[in-house]
Amino acid sequence: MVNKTVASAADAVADIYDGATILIGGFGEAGSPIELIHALIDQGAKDLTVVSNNTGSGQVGLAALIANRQVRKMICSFPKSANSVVFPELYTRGEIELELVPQGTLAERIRCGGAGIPAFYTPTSVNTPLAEGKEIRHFNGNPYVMEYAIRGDFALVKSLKADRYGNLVYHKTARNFNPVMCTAATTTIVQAKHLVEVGSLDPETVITPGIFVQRVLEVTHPMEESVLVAENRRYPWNR
Amino acid sequence: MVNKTVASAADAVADIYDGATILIGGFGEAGSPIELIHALIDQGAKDLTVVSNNTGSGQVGLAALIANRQVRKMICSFPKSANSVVFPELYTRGEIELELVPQGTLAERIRCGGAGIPAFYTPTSVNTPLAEGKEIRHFNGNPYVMEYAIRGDFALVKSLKADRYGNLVYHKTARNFNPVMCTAATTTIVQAKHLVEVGSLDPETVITPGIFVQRVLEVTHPMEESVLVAENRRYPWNR
Amino acid sequence: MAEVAQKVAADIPDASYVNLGIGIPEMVAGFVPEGRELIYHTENGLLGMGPTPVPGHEDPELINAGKKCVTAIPGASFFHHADSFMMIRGGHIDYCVLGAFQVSQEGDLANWSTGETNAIPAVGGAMDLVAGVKNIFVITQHTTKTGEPKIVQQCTYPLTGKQVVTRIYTNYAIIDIRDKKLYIRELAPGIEMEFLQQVTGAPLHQD
Amino acid sequence: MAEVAQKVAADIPDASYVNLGIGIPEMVAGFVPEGRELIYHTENGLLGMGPTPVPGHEDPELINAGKKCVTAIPGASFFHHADSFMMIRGGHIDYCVLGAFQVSQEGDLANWSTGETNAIPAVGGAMDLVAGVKNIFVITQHTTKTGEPKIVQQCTYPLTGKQVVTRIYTNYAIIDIRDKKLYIRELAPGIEMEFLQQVTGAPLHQD
Repeated sequence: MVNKTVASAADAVADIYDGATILIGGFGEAGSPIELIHALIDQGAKDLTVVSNNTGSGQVGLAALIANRQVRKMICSFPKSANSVVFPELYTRGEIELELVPQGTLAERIRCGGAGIPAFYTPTSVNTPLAEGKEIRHFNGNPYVMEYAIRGDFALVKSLKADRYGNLVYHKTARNFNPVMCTAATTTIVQAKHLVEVGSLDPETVITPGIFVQRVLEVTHPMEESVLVAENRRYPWNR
Repeated sequence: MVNKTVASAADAVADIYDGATILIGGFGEAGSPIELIHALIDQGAKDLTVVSNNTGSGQVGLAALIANRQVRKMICSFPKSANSVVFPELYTRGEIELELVPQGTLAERIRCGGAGIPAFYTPTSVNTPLAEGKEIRHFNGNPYVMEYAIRGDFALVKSLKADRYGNLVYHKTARNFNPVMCTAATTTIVQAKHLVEVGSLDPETVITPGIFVQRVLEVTHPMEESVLVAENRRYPWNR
Repeated sequence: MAEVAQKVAADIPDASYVNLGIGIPEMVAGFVPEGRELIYHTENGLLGMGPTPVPGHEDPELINAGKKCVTAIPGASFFHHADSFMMIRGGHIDYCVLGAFQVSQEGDLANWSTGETNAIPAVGGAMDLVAGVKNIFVITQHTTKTGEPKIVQQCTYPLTGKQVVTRIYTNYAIIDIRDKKLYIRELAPGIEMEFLQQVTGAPLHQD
Repeated sequence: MAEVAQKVAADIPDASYVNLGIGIPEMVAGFVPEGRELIYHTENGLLGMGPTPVPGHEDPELINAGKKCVTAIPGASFFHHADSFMMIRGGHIDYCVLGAFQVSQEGDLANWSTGETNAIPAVGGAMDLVAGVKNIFVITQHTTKTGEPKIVQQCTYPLTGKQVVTRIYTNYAIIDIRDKKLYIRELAPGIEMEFLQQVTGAPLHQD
């Protein structure tokens, strides 16, 4: 029987190992799997490479994972935002690596990781510093940069609903990077607001087919990052 | 105001020109835009390159377009099937060109055409005759073939529902190549079984956002290719 | 070939994602052992393919890769062709069972073209499947209708993929392919080793 | 800059697909001329972005690229990031309005990094937008806060894209870029040609 549900956030992330590459969904707080990230902080794996569009806000979620010094390198398009303090501070001190990738290139590199495509050509970043050192090739007279696929050992993803097969649907712009990240990790771990019966999701409207998902955890009342940041909370709570 | 609806099939295909490349949706009869194809037969554009997974059945739809000698070249993965007679006959006589493409490579080449990606690498067809003459490149020690994007001047597509913005949803496995073809043509022409009011499609379940569609024609009672083939029908009907 | 299809089904682990080729491979779906749940993928855009519909309930827009009418199980999903082949090429499908014209001792597969001059070449999704699916099983008659070996030292027909097949199920035996060699895994009832070697075009080994 | 944003809005044809950059460009949405329908794309996965929600009806998971709460119009659609950037990179978006640090006379744009050693580099979707959108408009103050020209012969800041900007809207003028030259399209009220040249770092032309 296919049953991908797990009992706790701790179980869901238990086997994440030092040095792993982790894809973390979300665009700002929308779609960010904050409970899974906090479980990873409790779990303690370090020397991680994290692929995520941003670097988190305040002292919770992804920012707290970075603050806990578990992340060796960030691969992202926009590492700073209104309330991001942790990453900028470490980066300025040279204590964390950054690979800056244009947002669309980041999305496509991850999709290619899931699609078995090792590399592709894109017009994005041609003639800019972000193309330096990369192969440039002309097609129909125009220059393109070759970019490589990104794969993760694990993906941490947030969805609205999930069934035990791992079929997922999302909520509005919380979809963002989550579906492509599901496809590109060896082990995709999902926190869903609602665990629903198999058959209750319309097959026409499933966004992530279960084949791309390995574990599903129900988190009925996920925390809101912006609320925690406004309240100046910090994870781990007892620090 | 955004209004992509057109009044007739003849209007929908009126500007298709000799020598155009046309992407035609469908996998067998499922999702094949038969009324638009018949309108293209009436319209008469010739010397066409047609990109479609198959070559049609019997003497209707895509097979009739080929029988009418409007197609110079087919790009497809599976040009023969139980009831295909037209293409095999012309091909055997050397009167139509064929570019045979593995099905997944065909789908990805079209997607890249829509995504602004001129070329990509795939493991599919390595060490087979279909990779002959193509660039082979190794990534992580494994060989891959470079494949180029495919774009169409026009796409002919079938959907279940459409609104005046061009937002589309499909019916079961009639979805197949249609959504990727929508993205990869300069002018995408859709026949929809139901033209619905803007706002009646749930934004979470739209499969093809309207940005990929230029024209929408309502065809409330599309013909079924298999029924026509069983009845030995032939298009044009009066031939 | 029903018994052979049953053998294949018995070897596919619970909770696997499976793609079945057109023809004999389709029979495998009829023999899933009690208590096991397999999820069938069909490359034309359906995960969770169910059995043949009850007569009168066919939908010509709910078909499999062989263009036969099928059903969708609860928990199924529909998707477009590029997403479908992400599943295949991206290594997400666990098992694919395919037919064959020829299989070489190294696991090369030829199943799309006999290379005849006047034949219409047609490849479909076969090359994508062998390039991307984790385990490629072949189910085939051991010999051609005229008695020629289909398991050979080197394929003479155009290849679908090189070193891709890991196991062959025939009416005479189950044969594993490891380190570019054929290993007998099981003989069908009444089949002798010596006979099997006679009808096989490459050396057979035993562990 | 409200009047300038209004000028931009007036120049975008009916039924266009439009992406607005973060900051001043967002103001353009407030000035769509009566009878025109523009469809706004936000790269984090929404086509058909509507106005700011009524207070109390914000959804932190319905946001724009600037991570501000927005709404979705009837006829909107949600999609994932790879599909969103297909729209951008694939040439499906008609107009993009961006801010700028510098624009060169050849249409080079610098708007993501000042190149300072200790700054945190952040690029977001800017490079994808300039590479893929059909028409790139810039809206910006004509000079920096310290009075330095932002329209220059050559950008000194790291580029976002080369020869991508086709028109610049500033508080002093509207300038077209054609054949690697700057052409004055319109002067703001009270702005003289001579003054404009003084605050512009590259030669201005008139048709």
